[in-house]
Amino acid sequence: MAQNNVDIKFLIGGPQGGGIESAGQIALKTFILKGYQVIGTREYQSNIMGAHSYFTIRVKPERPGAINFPVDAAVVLDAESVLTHFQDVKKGGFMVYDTTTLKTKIANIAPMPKPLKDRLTAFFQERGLEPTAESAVKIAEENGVKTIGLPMKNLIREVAHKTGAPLSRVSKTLNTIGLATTLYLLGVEASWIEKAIAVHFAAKKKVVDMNVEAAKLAINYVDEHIGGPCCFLPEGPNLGKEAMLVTGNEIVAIGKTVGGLTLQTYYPITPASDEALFLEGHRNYDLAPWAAEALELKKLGSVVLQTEDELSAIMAAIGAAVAGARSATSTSGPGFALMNEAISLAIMAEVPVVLTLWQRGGPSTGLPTREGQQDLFHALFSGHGDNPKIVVASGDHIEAFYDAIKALNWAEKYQTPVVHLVDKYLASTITNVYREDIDPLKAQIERGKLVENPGPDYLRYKITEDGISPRAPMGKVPLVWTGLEHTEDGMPTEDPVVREQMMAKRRRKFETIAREIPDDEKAVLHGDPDAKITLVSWGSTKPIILEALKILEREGIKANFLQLRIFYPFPTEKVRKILENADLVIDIEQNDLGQAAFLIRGFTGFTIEHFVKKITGRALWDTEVALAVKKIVETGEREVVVNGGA
Amino acid sequence: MAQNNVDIKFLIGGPQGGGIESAGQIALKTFILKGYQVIGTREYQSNIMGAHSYFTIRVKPERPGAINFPVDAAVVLDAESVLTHFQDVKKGGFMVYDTTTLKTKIANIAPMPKPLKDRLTAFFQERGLEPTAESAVKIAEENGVKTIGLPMKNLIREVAHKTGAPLSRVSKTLNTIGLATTLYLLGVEASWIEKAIAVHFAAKKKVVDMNVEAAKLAINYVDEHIGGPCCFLPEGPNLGKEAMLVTGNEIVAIGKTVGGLTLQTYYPITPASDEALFLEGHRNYDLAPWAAEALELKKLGSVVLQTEDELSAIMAAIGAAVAGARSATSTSGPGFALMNEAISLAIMAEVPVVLTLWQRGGPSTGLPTREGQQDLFHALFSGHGDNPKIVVASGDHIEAFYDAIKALNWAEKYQTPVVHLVDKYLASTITNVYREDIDPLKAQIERGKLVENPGPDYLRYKITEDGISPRAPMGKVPLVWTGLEHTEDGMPTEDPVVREQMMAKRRRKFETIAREIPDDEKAVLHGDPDAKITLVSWGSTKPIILEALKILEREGIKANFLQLRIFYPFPTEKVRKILENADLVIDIEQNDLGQAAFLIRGFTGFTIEHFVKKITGRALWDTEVALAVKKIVETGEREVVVNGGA
Amino acid sequence: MARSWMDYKTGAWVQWCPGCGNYGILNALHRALAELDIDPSRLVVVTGIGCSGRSCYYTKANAMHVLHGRAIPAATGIKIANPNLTVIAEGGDGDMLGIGVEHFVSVGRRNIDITVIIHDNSVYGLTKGQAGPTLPSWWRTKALPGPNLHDNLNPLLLALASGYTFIARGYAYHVAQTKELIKKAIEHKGTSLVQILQPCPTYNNLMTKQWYEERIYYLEEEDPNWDPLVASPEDFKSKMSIILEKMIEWGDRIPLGVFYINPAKDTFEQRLEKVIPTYREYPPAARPVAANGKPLVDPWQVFADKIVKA
Amino acid sequence: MARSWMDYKTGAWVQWCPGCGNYGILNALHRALAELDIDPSRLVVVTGIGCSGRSCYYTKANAMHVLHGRAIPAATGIKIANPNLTVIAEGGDGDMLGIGVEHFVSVGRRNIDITVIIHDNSVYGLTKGQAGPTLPSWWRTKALPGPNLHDNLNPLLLALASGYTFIARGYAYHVAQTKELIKKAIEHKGTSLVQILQPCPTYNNLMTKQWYEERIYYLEEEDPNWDPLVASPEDFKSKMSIILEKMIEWGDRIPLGVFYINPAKDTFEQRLEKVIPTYREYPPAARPVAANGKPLVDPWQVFADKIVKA
Ligand SMILES: Cc1ncc(C[n+]2csc(CCOP(=O)(O)OP(=O)(O)O)c2C)c(N)n1
Ligand SMILES: Cc1ncc(C[n+]2csc(CCOP(=O)(O)OP(=O)(O)O)c2C)c(N)n1
Ligand code: SF4
Ligand code: SF4
Ligand SMILES: [Mg+2]
Ligand SMILES: [Mg+2]
Repeated sequence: MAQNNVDIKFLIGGPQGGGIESAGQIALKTFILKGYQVIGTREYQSNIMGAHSYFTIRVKPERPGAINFPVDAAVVLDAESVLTHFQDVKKGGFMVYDTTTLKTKIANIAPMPKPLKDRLTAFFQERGLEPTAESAVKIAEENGVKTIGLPMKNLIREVAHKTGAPLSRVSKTLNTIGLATTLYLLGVEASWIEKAIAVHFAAKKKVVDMNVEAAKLAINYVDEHIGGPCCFLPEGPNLGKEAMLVTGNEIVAIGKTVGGLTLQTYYPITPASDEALFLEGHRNYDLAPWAAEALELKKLGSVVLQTEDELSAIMAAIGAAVAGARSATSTSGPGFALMNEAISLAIMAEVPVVLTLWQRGGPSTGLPTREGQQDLFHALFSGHGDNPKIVVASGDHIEAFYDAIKALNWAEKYQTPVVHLVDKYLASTITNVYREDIDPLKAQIERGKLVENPGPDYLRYKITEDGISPRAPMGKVPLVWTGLEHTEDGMPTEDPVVREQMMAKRRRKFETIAREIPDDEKAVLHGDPDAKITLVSWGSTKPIILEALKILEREGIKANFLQLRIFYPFPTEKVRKILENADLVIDIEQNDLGQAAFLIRGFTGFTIEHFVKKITGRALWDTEVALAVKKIVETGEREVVVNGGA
Repeated sequence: MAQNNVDIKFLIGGPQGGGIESAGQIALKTFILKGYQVIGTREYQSNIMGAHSYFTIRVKPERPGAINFPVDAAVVLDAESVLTHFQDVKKGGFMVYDTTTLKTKIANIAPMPKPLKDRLTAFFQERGLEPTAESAVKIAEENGVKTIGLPMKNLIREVAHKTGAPLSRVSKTLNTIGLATTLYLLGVEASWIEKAIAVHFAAKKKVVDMNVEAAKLAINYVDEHIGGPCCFLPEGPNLGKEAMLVTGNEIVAIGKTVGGLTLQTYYPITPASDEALFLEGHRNYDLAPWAAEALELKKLGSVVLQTEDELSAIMAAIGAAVAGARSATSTSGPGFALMNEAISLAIMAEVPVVLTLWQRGGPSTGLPTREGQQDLFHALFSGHGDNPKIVVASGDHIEAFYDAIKALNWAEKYQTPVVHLVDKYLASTITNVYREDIDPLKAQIERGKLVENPGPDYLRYKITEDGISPRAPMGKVPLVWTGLEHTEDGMPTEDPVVREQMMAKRRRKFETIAREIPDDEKAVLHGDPDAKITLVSWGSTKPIILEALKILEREGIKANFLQLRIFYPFPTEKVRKILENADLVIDIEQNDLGQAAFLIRGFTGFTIEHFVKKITGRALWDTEVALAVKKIVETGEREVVVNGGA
Repeated sequence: MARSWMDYKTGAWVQWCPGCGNYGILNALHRALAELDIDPSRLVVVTGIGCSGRSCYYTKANAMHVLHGRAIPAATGIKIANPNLTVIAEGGDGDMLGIGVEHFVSVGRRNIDITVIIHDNSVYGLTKGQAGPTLPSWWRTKALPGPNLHDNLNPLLLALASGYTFIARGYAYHVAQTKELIKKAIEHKGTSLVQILQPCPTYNNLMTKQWYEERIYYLEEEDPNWDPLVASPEDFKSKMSIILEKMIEWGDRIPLGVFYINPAKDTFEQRLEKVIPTYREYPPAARPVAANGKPLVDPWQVFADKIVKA
Repeated sequence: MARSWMDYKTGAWVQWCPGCGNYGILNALHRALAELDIDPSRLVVVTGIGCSGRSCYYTKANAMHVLHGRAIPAATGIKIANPNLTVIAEGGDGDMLGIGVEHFVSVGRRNIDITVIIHDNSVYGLTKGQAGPTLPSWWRTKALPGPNLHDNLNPLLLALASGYTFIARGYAYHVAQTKELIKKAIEHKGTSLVQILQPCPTYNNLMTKQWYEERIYYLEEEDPNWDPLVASPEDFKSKMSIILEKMIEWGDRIPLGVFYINPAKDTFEQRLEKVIPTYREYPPAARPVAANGKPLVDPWQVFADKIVKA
């Protein structure tokens, strides 16, 4: 296979806490080392151990934009995984399972959701089959999938034998065995797999040895019993190119660090807290050469503060900001809901603070570890009173990196809360980034009208033409920050004339923001601007829809894609023009109410008539988007609900 | 003056805590007894004692819809009141002041807001006058206002002398003296004033006597020094008709009690908590004859629970609802902001709970005791996740009464949070209601699919066609209420198929609501449906705009008024049709962002191009609305900001 | 026939990790309920969010799974609405003493008759092992990127300061003893706390089964005369300092048992009854709200004080 | 020249009712600040919402008026961001012990060096007299429609249970003594509480000046050997029970003074310094965030652990 045609998709399923995560990482590292680009995304339940989760990976010469099913291969080593995924492998693909699981009855798989059990049982019943993993394997074979049963018990015993490690420890190599089998059959040479294992477990030599042994054994077994791959995968185009492998959580933390964050507060919540924990793990850092030299300073540190709740998280971030820190907090829907009152305070008191909002499936605790784009309304309209704030949504890892920096800039320049909208899919999607993708020297750090040495006449809320008052941090001169309506010096007043002036000042500030942030950063039209079909979406669907455009193009449907980046201040004219230019506009969102479409109509008056929607909490696929769009194009259907993924 | 032409407006100003409230009530009661209808509204600061506040009253044969300035008379007994209101009296009207305040300099009036001081000082300077109360009186006279200086010290000493009460107590009759003077000059006979005093202080004979004495003295003084009124006011058309005098806070509490509320939670906040305190004061009650007979029960009681915060208030209300209570909570913007997360829970868990939201000026603590209609966005979009809920806004006291009952019905019928939007203006506006206005027998109490005796197969979240599951209270059969996505029995699931079904079920529920609540209750077109100018507004502006329509009609401008009553589910078709029928649509709101106009465009696509806005936190006037509309009609101006009132 | 603890199982898959202390707590609860023979239809279990919060799905009851930190106010609403139900509020240390400590403290001011059970594993389990409010400072459990900078709260002392009238501490793997504590707590009339030390083998690698078992002891085993009843000012004078000493003891030795019982305070329900005579017979959740679809109340009668009449 | 208390006045009209206890507290604070000669430019006063919350406008300082109940977390953020500032969080009993009790308790786990001052009038003043968290049950102050059904919290005991390292109680009209308490609290390194009994002549018609003055006494006046310092386990053993007894005393006699000082715990700032070596010199609010507009950090260096390299 030629390098450029490489497009590999596979999944690894298994119980939560059973090493799926680690196996996925090894797989991704294998391909990065080999010179390819990757994405991997994890579907997991709100559970610590035992419930089914899986990791889906895609490998291409360029960065893959989306995962989708069916996959080329599946590593499904427990009965629940077999039964969950036996229809997810494409014809001609293969499925690696553990032969010892075959007899397991559906009824006996405790963690499997009852509705799925019922559906599967009915499915097998219809076909006159027993409700067991074995039947699933049978169906897979009937579907043209090569099923590869590994005698796991024996293999593990053999690893134990070879390495002298106790069985209990060796059994942790289960996934490595499955993975190595798969990678090898996909055409990856053993040496790359071993390298990746060594990189992954780094310092832990014993663990490396044990896993390498397991991989070797697996490959031997494949060679002996199944036959090796038809041919080996060529090295990818980026061989030797330095890459980081990062999740969305991590890239935002990296962006904030580069962006000059000095204090972050948080209260644990999925899928946000991994960002803060990662930040905390890197709170002490060396300055880059250019900075060390300029400042004559080698090291600095940021504070990451775990608070008692989200009320405290946002209030401490606000307090820190007022003191002069470049500050942020990070949360998900439930936590953000608790921050509403303080957001309103930050609007009124004009406090620069960034809120990173990692959306997940709601309402309420809903689907706490699943994808959702349901918090757009909430982000935009959070807080009582007239409640304008900057809301920016990132489409992918690279955007998230730069947006994290920009959000900090905007917060300080405009002295207002900035909501950085991201989501669970981005959070738990992992990809490679190269040096040119996240270049610190491409970023500018701005602090706006920061007054280092305010005089005694300093007025915190000075009425200015652009609506922005010079901002002095605490500790220089007596001043007042307040959530009450106030005169220029921050003293509270209920005077109707001043009230009107201050409302007008804050309004002018948003006019300034609207003017200063270029339209290009607010909305982006991808693809052929003259295409007569326009897909509209926002957030992490971006790379998925870009892939979908390619699929559609192959099918003869020419469409472009309007990505909304900033919801407030909204790029009204630009969006209206683009939409009015299209014959068919289709809104694509992962929520039920069509939140972006509503906002578009609210801001522009333009009514979108067609919708693609996914609300299952599972990653959106490029293929299902393409199919749904095609259906709408062909049938004029109003709404297509897609729901791929287990 | 003929009964039908009576239209009296006057104000009573003074320091907070100085008896303005009581004087206002006596005035209102005087006119009610005399057979007229009244409204009185109070402007006050976030302060307990000393800051300036005032009470504006309007009297007509029919219920007055609005107050406005200039007034016919002003009772301004302290220097700050004189200086605040000397331009608020119309030519030919009169202003009653205390001569001892004349020498007071503006600079020495501590509570007066600095911006107002500055404006006044400049005002007098321009005219070559001293910055004193005396100058204000002078200007008033120049403006054709009759100014009536009372030698308060002497008068009070005289009352003390006559009643034998100590001076410190007698000085509390200050406002009575001013008020009696005013009422008398407005043509009210002494006997009515005395009656009202007796009614107002009811049981407290000594206080009655003292105040009656004060009133008599004042009237004597008027007769002797100023000359009595030109003529006496005739009795009003409703003489002898039984009336309650109630604030908006009170009428909502009354509505809830009639509506079968059994538990209310609250945390103190202005302007909400007076509602809960009033409820608490009436928590034990006798059943009406028809009910006592039907149930063979004489007395019942409701629980009013003060909680530690608003998080607890809403959660306890939710808990109570789940247990089977007809439950509500009541708050204002800041408290509502804290309830966001729980609202999301109530949406997901399908809990019937009413949230009465008394809006006030924001953002943040903003103008905590002033009018605002800034929480529409927040009400509608509160809570993370897709967040639909019923949102109903009351236009006046009578609507608020019935809406309070309907909100309880809808919450239980549709098992969803209902936000009842009211505001500070309504809260602190006091008016008379007659028996036919709030007739309990016109109300129906509905509890929806309440299952008193669920069987063991009961499914809390049964999937039904109308989206509504039978609801069993706790205590009958094991069941599960939850905020996680769930199967029909309430057990959590992350199954994608069930997720979709449950999202669809909840969506169907809102389709049912949209269908079942008639359009007539969602939006009301007042006035001539064929008028080509349509004013759009919501909430407590209703009676004000109805008055404005009359003024406009007198000026030859024919307009009608679309009152939005329910914002979700939104009456899309009806509103669109009405708006499209108009040549000119003007949105009238007391917020900065034009929140209702945005929602109208979001729901219907219809773009409103003209706005009248008031954001000073002061009561909206019919006259300023009419003037603003006229200006837009004549000049095509996009937005007119009005700002009447001190 | 009396109920067995098996009758309180729901049959749902219990999602906890192998060896998790929550199993012991769940079992102790079921045994306590069985011995008290509480009708699942009259039993309410409200839980917050966390591993522990899943308990409500595993106990046959009127269950409610609410928000993180908000089990107590929901339970309060339920109990006030229907005082005839047995109401338990359960949650983790993060839930009850972190985000929910507002309510943990404030419920003490009511002495409402509910039982608060804390599954105390000193970590945020379900969010993957961050420091919980009972983790001592400078300890670093395995998921932490650095040492814990916060001191640990003492839930017993906090409960005492807040007004709880029954305070006990148990240990998750001691099912029989913990069952007794829960029983007493449920039987107690007033707000009761059972803090249950709960090893979390997955994230708390410091406060393990072994760590606890080297330290724990029972008050009444050590002192057969141990009597936590503080029923009078005399009891208070004679017992309070030793009770406080025991409450504060934490380190090499960790006492378990009932620390404090104050039977003298009215429950909130009793207080409500004093101001609302019909409350007990017609509580908010079990009283008519209408008569044949018509309101019960004539406002002109009930709000007659608002009528203006000469 | 040293500052005078007059230097801390802002000239704003003080909006409190005549005779309000807040005047005494404000004056005591100003006198304490003057005697400590604290530069208003380096002083931070954060207040919650309430009559008491207005204090921040009346004290020359870096003032922040936040949300109801949230003075402590805002003060926490400020202090952590700039540990060189003197930070005071002030609020009413409703603010600190009602809606804000979450933070009141949790700040104790940090021992951050801020001073918490409670204006304790046992009512919600600014919202017109509802029952505050320190109002005893069955009492009915004048604005209540019925008796208070909630028990009163004991802020001292709650602070102790929460980990405060300095705990004192003063009385609003005793300016000289209260000034001393505030001075000591500010000087103390760690989280300190000064609860100040504050008559509210407008709404609290029960706990009046007279009522208090018949009951209050000073610990050190009654016992000249009174020593609240608990610096060692021995101190703890010997003094804790009497300290607790005094903390609990409330009724006919109400003790005032410093109840407890624990100098042994690290402040949060010290803890941060231990894990972030540059913290003290370059705290979040006073450190560079850019070099000539460019980032300080090269991610390929700082996050090198994320680089995949064979
Ligand atoms: C408002 C809010 N914040 C955060 C979370 C995320 N969250 C879920 S469980 C949990 C902590 C659980 O810790 P704990 O209460 O100790 O229970 P455990 O899992 O240890 O039993 C958190 C923070 C949430 N669900 N809601
Ligand atoms: C979230 C929120 N809830 C309620 C209020 C209303 N509120 C303003 S002041 C106050 C209480 C004040 O009582 P306290 O804190 O004791 O201060 P005091 O006025 O007695 O000094 C309340 C409840 C608010 N501002 N914000
Ligand atoms: S993470 Fe800990 S508390 Fe949660 S289930 Fe696993 S062992 Fe139990
Ligand atoms: S209401 Fe009470 S606390 Fe508030 S200012 Fe008046 S006297 Fe002081
Ligand atoms: Mg825990
Ligand atoms: Mg108070």
